[in-house]
Amino acid sequence: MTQIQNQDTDLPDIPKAPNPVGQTLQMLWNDKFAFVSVVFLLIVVLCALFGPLLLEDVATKQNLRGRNAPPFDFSASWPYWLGGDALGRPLLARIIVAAQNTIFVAAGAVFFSLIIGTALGLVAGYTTKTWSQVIMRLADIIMAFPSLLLAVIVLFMLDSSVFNLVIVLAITRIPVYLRTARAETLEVRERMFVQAAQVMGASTRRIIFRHILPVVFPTLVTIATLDFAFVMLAESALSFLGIGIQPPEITWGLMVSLGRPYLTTAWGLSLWPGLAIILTTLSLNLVSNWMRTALDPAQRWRLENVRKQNG
Amino acid sequence: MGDHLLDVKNLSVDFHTTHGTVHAVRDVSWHLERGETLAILGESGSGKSVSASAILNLIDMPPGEITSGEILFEGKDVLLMSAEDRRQLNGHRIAMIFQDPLSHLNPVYSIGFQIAETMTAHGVNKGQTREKTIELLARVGIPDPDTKIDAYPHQFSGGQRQRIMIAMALALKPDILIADEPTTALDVTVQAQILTLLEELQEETGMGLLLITHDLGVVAEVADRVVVMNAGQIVETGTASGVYHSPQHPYTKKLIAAIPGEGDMAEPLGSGAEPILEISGLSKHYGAFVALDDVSLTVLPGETVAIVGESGSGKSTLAKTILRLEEATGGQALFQGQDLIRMDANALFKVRRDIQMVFQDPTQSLNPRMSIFDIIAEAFVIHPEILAKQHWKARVCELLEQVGLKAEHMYRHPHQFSGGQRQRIAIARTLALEPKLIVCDEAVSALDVSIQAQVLALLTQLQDDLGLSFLFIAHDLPLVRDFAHRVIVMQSGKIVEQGPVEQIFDAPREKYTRSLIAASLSPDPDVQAVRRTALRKMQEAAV
Amino acid sequence: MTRKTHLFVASALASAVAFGAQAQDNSVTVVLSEELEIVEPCSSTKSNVGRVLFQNISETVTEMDPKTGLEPRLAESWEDMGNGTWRFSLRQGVTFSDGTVMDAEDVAHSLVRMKSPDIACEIGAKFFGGIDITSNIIDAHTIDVTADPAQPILPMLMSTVTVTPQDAPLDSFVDHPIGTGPYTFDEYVRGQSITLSANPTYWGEQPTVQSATYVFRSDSAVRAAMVAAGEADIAPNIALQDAVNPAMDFSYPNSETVFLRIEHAQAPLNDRRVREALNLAVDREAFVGTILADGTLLATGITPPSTIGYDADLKPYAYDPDRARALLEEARADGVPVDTNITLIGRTNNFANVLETMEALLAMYQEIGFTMTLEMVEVAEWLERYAKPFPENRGPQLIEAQHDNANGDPVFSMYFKYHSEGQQSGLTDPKVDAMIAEATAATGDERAAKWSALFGYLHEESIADVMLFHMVGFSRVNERLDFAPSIRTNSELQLSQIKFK
Amino acid sequence: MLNFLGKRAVASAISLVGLVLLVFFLSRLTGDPTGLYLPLDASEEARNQFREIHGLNDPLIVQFFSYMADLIRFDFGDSIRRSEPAIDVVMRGFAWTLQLTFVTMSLVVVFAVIFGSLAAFNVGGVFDRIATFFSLIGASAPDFWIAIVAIVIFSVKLGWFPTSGTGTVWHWVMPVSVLFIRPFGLILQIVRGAMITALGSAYVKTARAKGIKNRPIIFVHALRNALLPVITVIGDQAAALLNGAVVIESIFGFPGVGKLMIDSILQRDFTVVMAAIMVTAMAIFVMNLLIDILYSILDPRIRY
Repeated sequence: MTQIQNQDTDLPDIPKAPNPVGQTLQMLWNDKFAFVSVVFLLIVVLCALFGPLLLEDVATKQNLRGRNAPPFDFSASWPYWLGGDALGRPLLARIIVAAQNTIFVAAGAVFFSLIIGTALGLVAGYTTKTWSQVIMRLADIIMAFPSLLLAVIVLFMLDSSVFNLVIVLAITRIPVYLRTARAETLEVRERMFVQAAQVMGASTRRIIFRHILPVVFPTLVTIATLDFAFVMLAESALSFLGIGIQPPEITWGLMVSLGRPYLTTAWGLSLWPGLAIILTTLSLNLVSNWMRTALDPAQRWRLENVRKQNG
Repeated sequence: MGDHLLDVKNLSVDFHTTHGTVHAVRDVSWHLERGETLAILGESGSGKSVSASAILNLIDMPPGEITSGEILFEGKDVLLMSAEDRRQLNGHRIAMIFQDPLSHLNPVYSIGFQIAETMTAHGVNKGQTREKTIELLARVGIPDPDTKIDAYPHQFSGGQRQRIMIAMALALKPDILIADEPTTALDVTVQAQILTLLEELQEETGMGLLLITHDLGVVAEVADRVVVMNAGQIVETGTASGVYHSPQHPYTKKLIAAIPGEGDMAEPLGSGAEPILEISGLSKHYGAFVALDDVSLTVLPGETVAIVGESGSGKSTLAKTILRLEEATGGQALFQGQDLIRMDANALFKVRRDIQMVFQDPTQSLNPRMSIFDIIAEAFVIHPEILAKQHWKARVCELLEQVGLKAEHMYRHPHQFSGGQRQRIAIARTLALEPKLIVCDEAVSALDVSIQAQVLALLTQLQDDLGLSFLFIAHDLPLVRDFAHRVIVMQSGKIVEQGPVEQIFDAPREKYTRSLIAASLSPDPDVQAVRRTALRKMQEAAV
Repeated sequence: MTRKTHLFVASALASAVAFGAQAQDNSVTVVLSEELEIVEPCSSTKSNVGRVLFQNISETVTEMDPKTGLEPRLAESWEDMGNGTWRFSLRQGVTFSDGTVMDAEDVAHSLVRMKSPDIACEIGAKFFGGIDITSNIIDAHTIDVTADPAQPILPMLMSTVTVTPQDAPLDSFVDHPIGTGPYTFDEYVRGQSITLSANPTYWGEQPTVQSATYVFRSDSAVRAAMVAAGEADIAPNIALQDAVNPAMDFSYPNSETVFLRIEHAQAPLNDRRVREALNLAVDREAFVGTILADGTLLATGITPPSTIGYDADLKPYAYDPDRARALLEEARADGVPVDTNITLIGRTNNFANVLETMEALLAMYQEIGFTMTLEMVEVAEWLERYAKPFPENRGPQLIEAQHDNANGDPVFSMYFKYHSEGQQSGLTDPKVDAMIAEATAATGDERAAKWSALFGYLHEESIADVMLFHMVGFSRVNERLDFAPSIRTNSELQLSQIKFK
Repeated sequence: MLNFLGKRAVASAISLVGLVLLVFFLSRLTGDPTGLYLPLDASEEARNQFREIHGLNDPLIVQFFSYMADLIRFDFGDSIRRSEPAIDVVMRGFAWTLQLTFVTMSLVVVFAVIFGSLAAFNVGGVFDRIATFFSLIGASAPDFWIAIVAIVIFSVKLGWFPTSGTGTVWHWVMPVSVLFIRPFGLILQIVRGAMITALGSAYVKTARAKGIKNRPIIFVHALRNALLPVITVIGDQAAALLNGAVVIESIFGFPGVGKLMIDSILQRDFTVVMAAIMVTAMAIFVMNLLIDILYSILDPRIRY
């Protein structure tokens, strides 16, 4: 019912400059699922930042005679609580250490594809037909270019390093952002506030970055969080096919793929890192839903503290 | 008690939102008889549509909740019926039409399908529906119904779509038709036709008509009785004529006082001054379609020039062309002697400060993701020569106060304001650039009458204080009558008549102008009755 | 649920049961690890091609039996005519499956064809590289074969030569092989399966297995599952971790030897002490029964124990980290750049658990104090590094490789791996070159002794490389079959040897 | 419409040419295939011979023009690996992939649309929560992991379905089911979102006021409108499958184009790689065209 939102009543006073951090935390607390997810993601990020520093040695300590140790042996030291891998290294410690590469690959690939794809999409959506055509054909080509071939090319010519994998995955994901950004831009550029900005004399750059981008961005961020999951799985699949990251580098996807031969005998080897992937992507999805609401001023009230009275 | 066809008693509806509980309607009672037309009059947010939605079970529960009351249809309380029984009533015994027929018709199905569906949903054999649908379309005045039955909603004009909605609603000859703002988005001439159609159909079928509207003119035209609502409560009931002539409640009085078209008309300005804007021979073609055809006009400093016309007359295209949002096909538009049409980007950037625009829909013209401060201060970001950065805040406060808002509003976002407040923000934004000419494209059309009056008063005051010129584009004649110095009437991209406001309203030369004026509704039921007779005669003469 | 869906489920179960019973009567299904790209008899030393064609479709002139040595096959006898020429007397009454009679012309043609420059025949290149082969037809069933340079083991080499009809093209591979074997090639549905059936006109004993279907699954777990589920009868090659059922799973020495190739020219690997430290740093015992199967042997030479000249007296380097560290220190003191980063290169999917093996090796070397990084590369990239010409600016490298020699004579290995001119040799040692030449020319016990000497020299004196393991393979065999895999299962699968229980 | 088709054909052709150029030169950077086809011990002479036969000794630009010259005559060259025309190899695999894509996507669309619509009809309800939870999990689990677990459980332990391969309808059950999971999760989410929007729209209110029953409101009124954004995503997912479900194909021994592609890439069988890319790219372009046409069928407002 539209009447509710359109009530022409005076709005309650609010403090002069609201503290954005406090406000955000409050909004987060009001969505419990998102809160738990953020806590989980923070733990993952902490693992990524400090895991390799603290646990590198533990995680690479091999014990061939104690390989594939079963999980939940709480008499062992804590890194072994999830069991040991095929070389007797503690799985829990390895998952923590692997968080760094995993997050780096996923975040790096998503970040670069988001930035490049969005930029190209905005240009394609807002400028001349020629540029738009050129960019769209490029997107077609990238989409039809098999990511596997790209991976083999890049990793053959350069090295199978983590950063090069980021390049491969980033390129393959560009069209997603490009097409979305373009489609949204085509729609948003017709909105009246864009015309209002034109009438004020705003430059093309200002219109794109100050007016169109903020409106388009939440959609792209939502896709980006979903893409996180996609990139992690793609990285895992590349490892499975033997053209992704190779040991001694380690990621969750690689761990899943390395554990695959042991599925019938030591299921934990690929289950735990797989679970890490699933939980991370699930959290990202929940956070992205929250963020979509929090980034939209018209929706934000749903998350703001329920005030005692409305006018 | 089952005397009335429909009897709403002590109805209260709440909406539970995270924001708190909103009492949408409180303790509302009214009734409707066969053959009678009852109007529920109220502004947006008054809760005028809620009881109608409750009748048809259109309220989602939750978040909605009916906390008390009963709705008796032929003596039976529909609120106690099963969902299936209520579905049987909908469309069959009680039907409804809505404000915006384009969005209320399913865009992906043919109109024939959608009309026939009403019948099949209530047990009519599929084989008979097509014939009946064609009959209905013919009855509501859709030309060529045999072929148009397979057309889609977007292929019709606004008025035709509303006729289709009516055909759909009346397919099963319901006992009650609820019409929720049926003519709000339509041109005056089309509005008159639709209302006439509704009246005719009511005579034919003897149905009860419940009309929900914010427009006293519509009430005057069709209603027998009227219920006035404000903030969820009924403030006044009575006959249409009784309420208009002797309103009891202060709200009703305020509402009637705000109605435009009754005050003194402005004197034309002396013609000695140099025009600020001088348009000659302006034209704009979209392929073969001519949107603007050789348009010439002038605007003097401090003058308000209104452009009126129906949708498609080219008035908005004119505004966009002047502001270079569209490129003209030919002609020139001299602003202080410089031709806007052929200006290069640099010169245009400079002149942008002087010509501003207020758009029709403030919800869309304000970027929803920017705070009010950012929206207004953007003027200074784009044109830094206006003001040094340290003064921005103070100036924004000043501007907000100038348009009647508070300084602390500047950290909020547009969605936190009502429609009227948003339009003030839009005006504050244009004022930040200190323009000389403001183009208002239907700037107050979307607002409630009382808000319209406030905004127009604000514009008038700004004109007096700052000597601004306005190019005021509107379809609403009474508004123009109160506000403009001069009026330009457009039809199909051409100017058909222009002159001082008094001349246009009191002595229109052109037939088109006369029909426009005749079609606009008077809020006084007695005056409107006279006008109606006159208009009918005019139409008969035309046939 | 409606009755219809009940029926649906019932029929689903019924037909699911039917899969279990699919493998039946006297036909067998074999599941291979990858699809055959070609079905060319002259390339049947490629393991999957061999498992389908070798001795099933196409037979060889002689046959090498790991237990009894060289046996007659299409040739009934042979004698050395001197000067590198051997005379082979062919079996009479042998016909190809297309009905034509097999004679000396066909053998001569097969020898020409396998060396044809227009097709890359695996056998020709692998066993007859650098050797000129000419033949002289004496009569329909007698043929003289001359090798230049002379090959004392020519009869053994002839155990690799598959005989094809004389009309087989010289410039293209065949897509429907025809041979003299106990089976005929029926159909190849690309991407799906190959079917063979018993050859009714076979010259020898009729086999028990009357028809065979080959299917291809790249995943070891799936291959094992297929035999377990009764969809297949033999999975010749499954991974260690899938071999968990003693009733079905057989291990066999698969004639593969894993080692780390060292290029001696690169510092610090040019220092013998460093090479010795590399050998001492590896705890070989720790791999066996963990990452690698029980039964894996520690290697001292590049060929398995079944080869002649294998020196059983050589002792694998024992794990001695202290000694390894001491040697490194010694070398460092002499100015050897022992801290130079060494690249350890492994080939992905080379054998099951290759990754684990390489990671374990890396950890062991780092433990000793080597500066080492591991790179796992796919086969194409691996080849670029493994075979000459070596890439520029490569630095010191340890390259993991797996070498297969099931033919019983080291000659197939030594030249390529250790001769200065060898394609994959990391050595430039005139002494080794000379020893290889001598052993190649020798025969009988002398030959064995000379090979032994070379093995000893490479292992003890030169410390040519890091010898690791003689590997073990696993096959899963349906319990209804009477079949035990052997060392040859790595490259062939003679259906005629399979019986039913 | 014809004009539109023409424009699209030109655009596709440009993309295709760009793709061919890029793939040709980039793939040649991944090394010389000779070593992969000849035995390790092959002599330099034999290697040269091999390169000569396959035209690998010519300068790259010469190779390119001779390839293009053949291509114009629809000759895609011979596969090095299989010594038969590359296009035959590819078409054989592509036929399987096309079927697999078609079957999987049909099921995905049917189920995602039904479940997504029902979830949207009662947002926040039990069904909605369960559907959302499982679709998110499904969309984030590694497929090869699911595939092998499925084989272990359903083929080996329970014996319900064959482990792998092709032949009967039952062979399709597991590959299709595993492939089904991810697009199903994704499309269900999209359907749900689009349906929430559509069910809240004005025309649905009209339908309710007309007394239309719930089922036609969901599946007649709301669904057809909600399908428009969904179709775009369906197209993307189908394109991904057409490009080859490499992992699933290699696990289930499904002779599709994805497995062929990865094998050919690793084996540097350039002609097959090129042919496979061109065929799948064409298929994707055609599919995008079909999607555009479908748009205009579903929504009469869209006319080209």
